[in-house]
Amino acid sequence: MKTRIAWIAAFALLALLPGLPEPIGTAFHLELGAQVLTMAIFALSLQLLVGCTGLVSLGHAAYFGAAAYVVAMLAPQSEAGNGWWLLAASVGGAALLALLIGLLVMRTRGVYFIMVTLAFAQLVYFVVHDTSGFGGSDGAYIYFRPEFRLGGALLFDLQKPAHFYWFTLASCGLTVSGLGMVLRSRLGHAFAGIRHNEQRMRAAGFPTVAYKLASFVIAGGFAGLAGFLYAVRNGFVNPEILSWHQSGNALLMVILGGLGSLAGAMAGAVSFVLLSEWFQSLTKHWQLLMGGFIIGSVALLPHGLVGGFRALRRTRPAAREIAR
Amino acid sequence: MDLTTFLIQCLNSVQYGLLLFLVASGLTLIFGIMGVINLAHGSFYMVGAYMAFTLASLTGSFALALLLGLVLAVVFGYLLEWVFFSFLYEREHLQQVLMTYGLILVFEELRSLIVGDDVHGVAVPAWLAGGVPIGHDMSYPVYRLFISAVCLAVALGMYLLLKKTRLGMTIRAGSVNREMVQSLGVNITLLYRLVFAGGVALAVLAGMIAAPVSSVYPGMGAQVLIICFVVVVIGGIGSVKGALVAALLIGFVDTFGKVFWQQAAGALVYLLMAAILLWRPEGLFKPSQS
Amino acid sequence: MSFALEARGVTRRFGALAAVDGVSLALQQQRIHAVIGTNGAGKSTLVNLLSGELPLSAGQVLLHGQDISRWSQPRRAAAGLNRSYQRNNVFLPLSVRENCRLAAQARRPAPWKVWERAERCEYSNRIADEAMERCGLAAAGDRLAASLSHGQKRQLEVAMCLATQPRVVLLDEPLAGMGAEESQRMLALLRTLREDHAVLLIEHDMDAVFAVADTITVMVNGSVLASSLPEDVRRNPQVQHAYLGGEQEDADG
Amino acid sequence: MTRIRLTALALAALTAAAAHAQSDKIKVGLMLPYTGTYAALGTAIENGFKLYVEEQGGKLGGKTIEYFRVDDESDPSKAVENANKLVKRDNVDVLVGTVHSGVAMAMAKVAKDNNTLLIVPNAGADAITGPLCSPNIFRSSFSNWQPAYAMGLVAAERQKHKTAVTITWKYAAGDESVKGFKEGFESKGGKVLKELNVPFPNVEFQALLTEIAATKPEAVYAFFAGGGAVKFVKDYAAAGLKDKIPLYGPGFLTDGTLEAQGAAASGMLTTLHYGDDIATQKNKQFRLAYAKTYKLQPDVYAVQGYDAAQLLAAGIKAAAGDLTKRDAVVKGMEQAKLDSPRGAMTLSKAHNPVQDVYLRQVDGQSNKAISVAVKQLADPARGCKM
Repeated sequence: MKTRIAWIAAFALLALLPGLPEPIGTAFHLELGAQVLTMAIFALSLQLLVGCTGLVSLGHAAYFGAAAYVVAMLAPQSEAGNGWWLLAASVGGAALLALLIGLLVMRTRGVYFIMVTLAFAQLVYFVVHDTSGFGGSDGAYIYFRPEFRLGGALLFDLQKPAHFYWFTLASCGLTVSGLGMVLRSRLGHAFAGIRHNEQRMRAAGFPTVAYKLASFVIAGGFAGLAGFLYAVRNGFVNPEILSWHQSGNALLMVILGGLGSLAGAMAGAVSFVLLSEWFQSLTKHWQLLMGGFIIGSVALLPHGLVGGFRALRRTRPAAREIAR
Repeated sequence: MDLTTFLIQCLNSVQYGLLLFLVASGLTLIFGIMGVINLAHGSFYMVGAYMAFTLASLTGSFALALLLGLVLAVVFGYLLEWVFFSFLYEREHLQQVLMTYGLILVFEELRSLIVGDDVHGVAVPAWLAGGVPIGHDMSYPVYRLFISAVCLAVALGMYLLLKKTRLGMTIRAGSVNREMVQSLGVNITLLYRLVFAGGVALAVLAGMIAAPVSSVYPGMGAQVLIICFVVVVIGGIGSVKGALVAALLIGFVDTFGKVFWQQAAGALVYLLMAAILLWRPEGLFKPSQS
Repeated sequence: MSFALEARGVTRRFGALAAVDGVSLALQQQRIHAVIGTNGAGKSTLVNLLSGELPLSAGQVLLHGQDISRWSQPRRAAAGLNRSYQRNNVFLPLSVRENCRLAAQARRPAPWKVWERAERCEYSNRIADEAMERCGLAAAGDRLAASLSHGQKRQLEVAMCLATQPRVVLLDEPLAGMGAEESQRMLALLRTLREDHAVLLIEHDMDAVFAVADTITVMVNGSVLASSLPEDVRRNPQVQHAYLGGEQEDADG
Repeated sequence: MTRIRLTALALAALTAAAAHAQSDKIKVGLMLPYTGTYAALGTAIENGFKLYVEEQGGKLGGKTIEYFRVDDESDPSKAVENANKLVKRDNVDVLVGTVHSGVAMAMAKVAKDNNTLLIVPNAGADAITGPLCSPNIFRSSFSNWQPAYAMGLVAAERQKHKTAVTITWKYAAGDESVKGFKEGFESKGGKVLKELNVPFPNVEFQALLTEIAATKPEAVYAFFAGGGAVKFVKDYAAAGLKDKIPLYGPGFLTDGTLEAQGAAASGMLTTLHYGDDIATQKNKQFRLAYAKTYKLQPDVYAVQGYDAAQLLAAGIKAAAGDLTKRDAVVKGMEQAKLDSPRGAMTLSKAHNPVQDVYLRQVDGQSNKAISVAVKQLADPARGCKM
C-alpha cells in the first residue's frame, strides 16, 4: 500500500509542472517532460518482458516504431485525425506485430532469443527503410495532431503543450497502474515464476509458451502506446526509431534503473534521457561523461539505481520479492 | 550471369565470408567461449584500424605496424579485462551488456579526442599492392587474397588451440564451469585475463588487417558489431567451426543477394539468421562439436 | 480395470545408448509403486519420460487408459500427473507460500482476471496452506525458499507437487540427503498420500522402500530386472546379484 | 526523484532564457553533427559560418551574433527534440542545419510549425526545396538533383558515353542523385543500363563491382559520401576497373577524402558547385582566411556554411537589422546576389541556390575545376507550390 501512495504522490507532483512559474514551466520543459514520460512508458513496457518475465528482447523498438508508422500512414494529411481510432490502430498494430513475431521467436532461449528478436526487428527496419510507401529513409510527416473528442467536445487539445504533457502523463500513469495490476494478478505471478524457473512452471502445469507470448504481446502493446505518443508529439517518423540503437537504449534504461521493478524502469528512463541532455549541454564530448556514468553505475550499483537505492534502506528482508 | 561471373562472385563470397570470420574471431573467443556479451567488440576493431593508420604513418612500414599493434593490443586487452571485466563474470549477462555499452561511448569519444573525426586511408604495402587478372578484364586485388590467407590461418590456429591443446581444453572447461576448474588448481582469473586479451588482440588484428581495404572513419565500429554477433550466433555460440561456416554462409547470401534480389538485400542476412534460429534454436553447431 | 498410470515398452535412446529400454510398469490408485536400482539404472530418465519432460523414443504412456505419449509436460500436469525433482527445482527467490500458491494456481490459472490480486485468490491460497501443512512447512510460509535447509527444500518439493492437486504423483528420491527424523516424517506423509493418489517412488533408501512400498520394480541398465511384492523382490537371486555382486562369478570369471 | 531532476535542468536553462531580453543580439541556432560519421562536416560548416561573421567584425546588420549549438548526432529519431531545444528553449531567431537528410526533414517540420527561419547548409534532399518548400526555409548548398544532372550532361556530351551503370546506397539521397544523373544522361541520348543498389550503410562492394565488369558499360556513376566514398573509389581501382571503365560521380565522392583515397582517385572527373582552385579573387581570399583561422584546408562544406552566413546577412540588411519584419528578411534573402567562393550565386523561387556547376578533375590532393559543366543551373523544384 505504501508504494501505491508513493506513486500517486510522484504523479501528482509531476502534474504540477505546467503550473510552475515561467523559467520552469516553459513550453520546452513540457516537451522535454513529455519526451521523458514517453521513454518511461517504452522502458516500462520492456521491463514487463525483461525484468518480470525474464525474456530479454533486443528488438523492442520494432513495436514502438510500428505504432508510430501506423499513425503516420493513417493520419489524414489535410486535417486532424480521430485520436481514439489512431490510438487503437497503432497500439493494436504494435500488439499484432508482437503476436506475429512472438509466435516465431518463442522457440529460442537465452542469448539466441536476444538475437532472434534483434533479427526480426532489423527485418521490420529494412522493410520500412527500403519501401518508398513508408517514406523511405527520409521518413514521413504527420501534418496535424489527432483530436480526442467525446460527443463533439474536444477532450484534449493536443496543440497546447500543457494539454499534451498531461495527456502523456495520464498515459504513463495508465501504464504504471496497468502493468502494476497485471504484475499483482495471477498472470503477473505466473510471469515471475517463469522468470525464476520456467522448468518448474511447466512441471506445475503452466503452458509457459502461451504465457511468454502474452507477456510479449502486452509489452508490445504498451511499446505501441509510447510509439503513438512519440509520433503525435514529433509529427515526424523516420526508420531510425526502429533501429537496434533504439532497442538497445530501452534495454539500457531498464538495466540501469534496476531489473524487475516498475520504479526501476521509470528511474532508468528519466536518468538516461535527462543525463544525456544535461551532459550534452556541458561539453561537445558528452558521450565520454555518459559512458563514464554507465560504467560507474555498473561497478557501484549491481542491482541498478532503484535496486541500489532499495539496498541502502534495506530495513526488512524483502519477504515477498514479487515486482511491486 | 555467365560462368566466369558466377565463379568470380563465388570468390567474392568466400573472401567476404573469411573477412567476416576474422572480424568476428575476437568475439567468438570472448562471447562464444567465455560467455561475455561484449558490445565493445566493434570499438576494438575500430581501435585496430586507427592503430594501423597511426603506426603505419609513424613507422612507415605496414608489417612493423602490425607487430607493434598486436603487442599493444594484448597489453590493452589485459588491462581492460583487469579494470572493467574481472568482477563481471559472476554478474548477470545484462550487466555485461551495460558495461560494454558504456565502453562503446568512451572509446568513440576518445577516438574523436585523440585522432579527430577525419576519414583516413592506410596504404596497402608495396609487395601486396598488385592485382591478379581474372575474367571480364577485371583484376583481383592481391591484398584481399592476403587477408583471406590471414583469416584461414587464424581459423586454423583457433581451432587447433581450442581443440587439440591442453590449454584449449582448460579454457573450454573454464567457460562451462569456472569454479570447478579453479578448484582443480588452475589460476582461472589469469587464464581468463589472457583469453580476453587474446580476444581483444584478434579484434584489433582484424581492424589492422582490414584497414587498407575498409579505410578508417568515425563510426566504423558500430557497423561491424551486429554482423559479428550474427556470425557467432548462427554458427552456434562457442563453436569456432560454426563461426567459420556461418561467416561463409553470410558471405554467399550477402554477395548473391545484392546481385539477384537488390530490393531485399539489406534484410537478407537477418532473414537468414531468423530462419536458422527457428530451425535450430541453438545455432548450427553445438560447442561440443566445435 | 485401467491403471492410474501405465508404461508400455517405454524406451529412450541417446544416440546408440538406450538409457531406458522397453520398461513396462503400472500404477494403481491408493498404491505406492517403488522403483529401485543402482545409479545410472535409468530411474530419473524414466520419471522424465513419464512426466513428459523427455519425448519417448518408443513405447506408450497411458493415464487412466488414455494415451498421453504425445502430450507436453504442462498438459500432463494439468491432467493430474505431477512430479517432484531429485535436485531442488523450486522458486528460490520467492517465499515458501508463494512457491506452493503458484503450483496450486496451475489448476485454476484464470490469467484473464488481471484485476484480481493473486494474493487474494481464495482457491490457490487454501490449497497452498493445505500442502504446506501436510509437508510440515506451515510455520515457514513467509521465509524465502533460498533460506530453507536442504531437508526443508525436499519437503517444499513434495508440497509443490501436492499443491497441483495431482491424482498420480511421481516422487524422485524425496528422502535424498534427509536426516533420520525428517525421513520418518516424510515416510508418514507418503503413507497418507496412498489414500488418495497413485504414487511412483524412486528411492535409494532400502529401509524406506520396503517400509511403504506395495510393489517394487528393480531396474538395471535401463530395463526391468524384476517387479513384484516386496518380500519376493528381497529373496530374488537376480536382484541380490545385481545389487551385491555375486562372489562366485568373480572367482571363476 | 523525477521532479528534482526536472527543476535542476530548468535552472541550468534559466540563464539562456534571460539573455533573450536584449534585442540588439541575433540568436543563431547551429544544429550540426559534432559526433558520429559526419562530425568533420559539421565542424567545417560551423567554421565557414563563423568565418564570414568574423569578417564582418562579429556583427551582421549592426547586430552581434550569439551562437547556440546542439549536436544532432545525425540521428533523425531525436531530430525534432533537438530542434526544439533551439527553437523553444533558446528561442533562436534563425536555425542553421544540417548534414543528414533525415534530420533536415525533421528540422523543416519544426521550422514550418514554429515559423522559424531555417537555412540548410548541406542536406541535399530534393523535398526541402520541393514539396516541402516554404517562405521561411532556405538552402545554401545544393539539391541532390543539381550535381547529378550536370554529370549526366557531361558524361553524354563531353565524354561521348552511350551507356552507363549507376551505383549507390539504397537511401533517399542516393535514389535522387541517380534519378538526376539518369535525367541528364538520357536527355542527351545516353542509356542507363542498370541501377545497382547497396543496402545502407553496407560497404562490401565486390559483388557489384563484378556485376559492373560483366555489364561492360562505357561509364559508371556512383553516389557515396564519407567512409563509403573512400572505400568505393579504392575498391574500384583495386578491381582494375579504373582504367577500363571511367568512374564519375558528384563532388562528394572525392571531396575531403583525397588524402585517404590516394592514387585511386587520381584523374577522376566529378561535378560540384565548388572546386578547390576556382580562380576568383573571392575564393583565394576565402581559402587564405580559412586556412589562417582554422589551420585547415576548406572544403565545399565550409563554403556552404560561409554562404549560409552571407545569405542571412543579406536578409538582415534588407530588414535593417529588425528580424521581426520577416517579409523584408525573406525578400532580402530571395533577391540576394551572393559573391560566394564558388562564384556568383542567386536563389531560385523555391529558395535553392542557382549556381554554376563545375567539372573538376582530381589532381594530387585537390579537385581542380577544369571547366563549368552547366552555367547557373537551377533545381526544377518539382512539387513546390510556393
